[in-house]
Amino acid sequence: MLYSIYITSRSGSLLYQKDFKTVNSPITKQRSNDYLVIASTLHGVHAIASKLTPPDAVHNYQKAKTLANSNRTGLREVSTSQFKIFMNQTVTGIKIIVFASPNMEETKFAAIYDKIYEHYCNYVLKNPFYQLDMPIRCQLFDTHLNSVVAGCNV
Amino acid sequence: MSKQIKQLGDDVWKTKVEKVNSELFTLTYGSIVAQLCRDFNNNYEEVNAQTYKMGYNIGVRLIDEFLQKTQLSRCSSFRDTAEIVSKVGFKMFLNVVPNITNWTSDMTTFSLILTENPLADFVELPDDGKAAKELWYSNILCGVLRGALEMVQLDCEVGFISDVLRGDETTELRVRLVQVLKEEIPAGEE
Amino acid sequence: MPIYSFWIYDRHCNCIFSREYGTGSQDPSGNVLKSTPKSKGSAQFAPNPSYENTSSLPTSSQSTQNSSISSGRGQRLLSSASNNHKAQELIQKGTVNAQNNNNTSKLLFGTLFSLRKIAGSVCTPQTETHQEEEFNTSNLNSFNALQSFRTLNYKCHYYETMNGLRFVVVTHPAARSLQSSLIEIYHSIYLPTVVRNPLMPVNYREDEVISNDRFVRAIDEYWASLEETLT
Amino acid sequence: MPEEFFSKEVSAMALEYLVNECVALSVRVEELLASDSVPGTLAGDVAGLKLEQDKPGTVDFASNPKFLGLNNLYRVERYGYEIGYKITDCIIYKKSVQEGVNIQLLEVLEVMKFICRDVWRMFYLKQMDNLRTNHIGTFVLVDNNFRPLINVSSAQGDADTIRKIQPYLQLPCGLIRGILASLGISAVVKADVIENRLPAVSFNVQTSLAK
Repeated sequence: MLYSIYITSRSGSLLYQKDFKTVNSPITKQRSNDYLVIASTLHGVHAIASKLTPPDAVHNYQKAKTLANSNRTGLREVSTSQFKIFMNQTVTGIKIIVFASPNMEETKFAAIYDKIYEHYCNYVLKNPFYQLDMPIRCQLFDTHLNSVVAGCNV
Repeated sequence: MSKQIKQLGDDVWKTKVEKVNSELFTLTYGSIVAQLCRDFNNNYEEVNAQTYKMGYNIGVRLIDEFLQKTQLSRCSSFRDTAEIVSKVGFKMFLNVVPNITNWTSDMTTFSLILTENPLADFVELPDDGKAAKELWYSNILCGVLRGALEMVQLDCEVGFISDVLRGDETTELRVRLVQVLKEEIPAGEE
Repeated sequence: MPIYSFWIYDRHCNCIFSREYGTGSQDPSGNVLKSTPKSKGSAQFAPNPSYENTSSLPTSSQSTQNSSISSGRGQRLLSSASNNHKAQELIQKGTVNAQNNNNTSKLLFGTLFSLRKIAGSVCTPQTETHQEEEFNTSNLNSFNALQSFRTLNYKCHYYETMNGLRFVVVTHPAARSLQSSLIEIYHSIYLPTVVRNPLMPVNYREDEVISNDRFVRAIDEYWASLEETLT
Repeated sequence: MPEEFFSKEVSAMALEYLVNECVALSVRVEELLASDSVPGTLAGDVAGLKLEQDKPGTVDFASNPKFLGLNNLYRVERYGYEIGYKITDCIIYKKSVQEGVNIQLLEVLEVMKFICRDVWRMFYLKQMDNLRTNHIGTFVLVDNNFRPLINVSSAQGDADTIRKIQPYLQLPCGLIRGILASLGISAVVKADVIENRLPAVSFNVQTSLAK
């Protein structure tokens, strides 16, 4: 069950944000600048989390089976009593952040991440009129994103 | 809602609390207050202050015992707080349930009527004409409430306004919410 | 031992207890012992400039003399924890109250504090009266409590009591949720050893820490006993 | 209302915190009496917090030199004495009326047994573990797990703990002395930790067989 999606640029600015009207989603409507604050906080915490790696834990990721692309040691997941935040970063530093229900698994998120990334490449990067590092206002991207969410929130 | 809280209080008392008999408790507190009166040769203002401070120190620790045995989550309003203090807090420590009355319209102040008070069973104030006007015998309770509530960010003013030991109708303790304390943020946070 | 460190912060956001298990520990004088990477040639993998070398903790610029305070010296403790030899060895190698005020402790608390703020601000229960709203703003252990955060290398578990005590444990990333363990430590170790102990404060000054041997041993034994069942 | 006597109960925790706190209270009183400053008025609700550094929840009182001072020890002992002096009749009344057990308290040994069993079970929820005597008026009462000391430990190690628990041992000493006094036996009671095996405590009671 997906509640909302954030996409942030390499510098942590908010490119895209959407809360989905899923039934009993605990997310409450925020003011627009709250979304900016949340995005930049998560961006900052993402880097700090990798700095906090305990000396003995430095090599755990090599043993980890999950996909280890560019987002090696940064923040990946936050769990609270009402939801989970998943976070993954592309090689170019774009972060895709998803708020989901507490029972969402890492593997399920990996699949969703791939689809979103795919749609991002197709409908945003390939869109000639989209200026990099600017908020995303591509209609096609929206519709495809909604289908991803619909698929997952069935 | 308040029926569940009452049930919780009774359950905690029955199943999670080691008990000791209340005469012992009364006698222990009595000997402390008596000694205080001797120490300050009946300067009852000072005795009130010291029993209050003693309660304050106990309250800041008692809150942990309360949280451990009840695992309650945070109150959503001062009305909830009053219910929990009376039906769970007082019940699990003193095995009494004071009545909640005299709410102010803005719901920031309420009274606790202590129909039973294990601190003051069989107690008679000295009849030097001063005690009945100045001594609040069970003032330790105000300190305990003050200390415990402060630990959960509720800055309250707590004080007695009447006491049967003084010949009043009822023993009434007034609790006023001064402010909800902002939690402390680490240095350097905006 | 899949437990790397355990921390307690009080309601004034000060670190009142830190226990570090492990070999490549940051020795009290503050410079980081370079832990030689065991696997051969861990490739430099930081294509993204925002990561500098992540193979070890940054040497904390600000020295940590003030971390070994009068009452809580950063000392290595020989504790007779569980018979499990490996856990034993890591316990003896770790330090107690050596990192309370250093960079790691501040970064860790800052991270948890920001995540907790997000958790609290994104899900707010509807409130009718102004008072209810106020009751909710000081969101100690609020409607939506932060439980943990994870990276590929480690997982950090978090539990906060209603009176503002924060328990944190950093473990192997695959560890199960340790909320119940942190609650267990609060109820059956912190409560008897500190709260019911008239010689121990519950309101800590800036530099005060918990350094009772009994407390440290109990914490070591608890984590050592959990060692096998963690993942 | 005889059957009602002793039927009401409170939480043992409440009594324990009250007893622990009265040592800190005694130090505060010492401090105030020594500084003979203007007596506190109930100004606002944080009255009496005159000792700035003695904030609630801190243990500064334990580093106050008066903490181990004789006056302090004596006052805490006096709390115990007053309780002991009054509780004897209450227990005996309860025993004889409610439980139909009339307690023979003619001989000192019987009084000691009464303390070890009834009083200790009522106060500390367990009986004393051992009672020895040299039959010429000296008794040693041993409690291997003295309830109020189970959780006491100082941050500066065991030696410091043993040093700092002296005031806390005064109340039970006073309690024993008070009970004996109420039965006409004057005695001197001393308590100490058994070969620093906290929380094991032995109470040495020297009765002068005044009776």
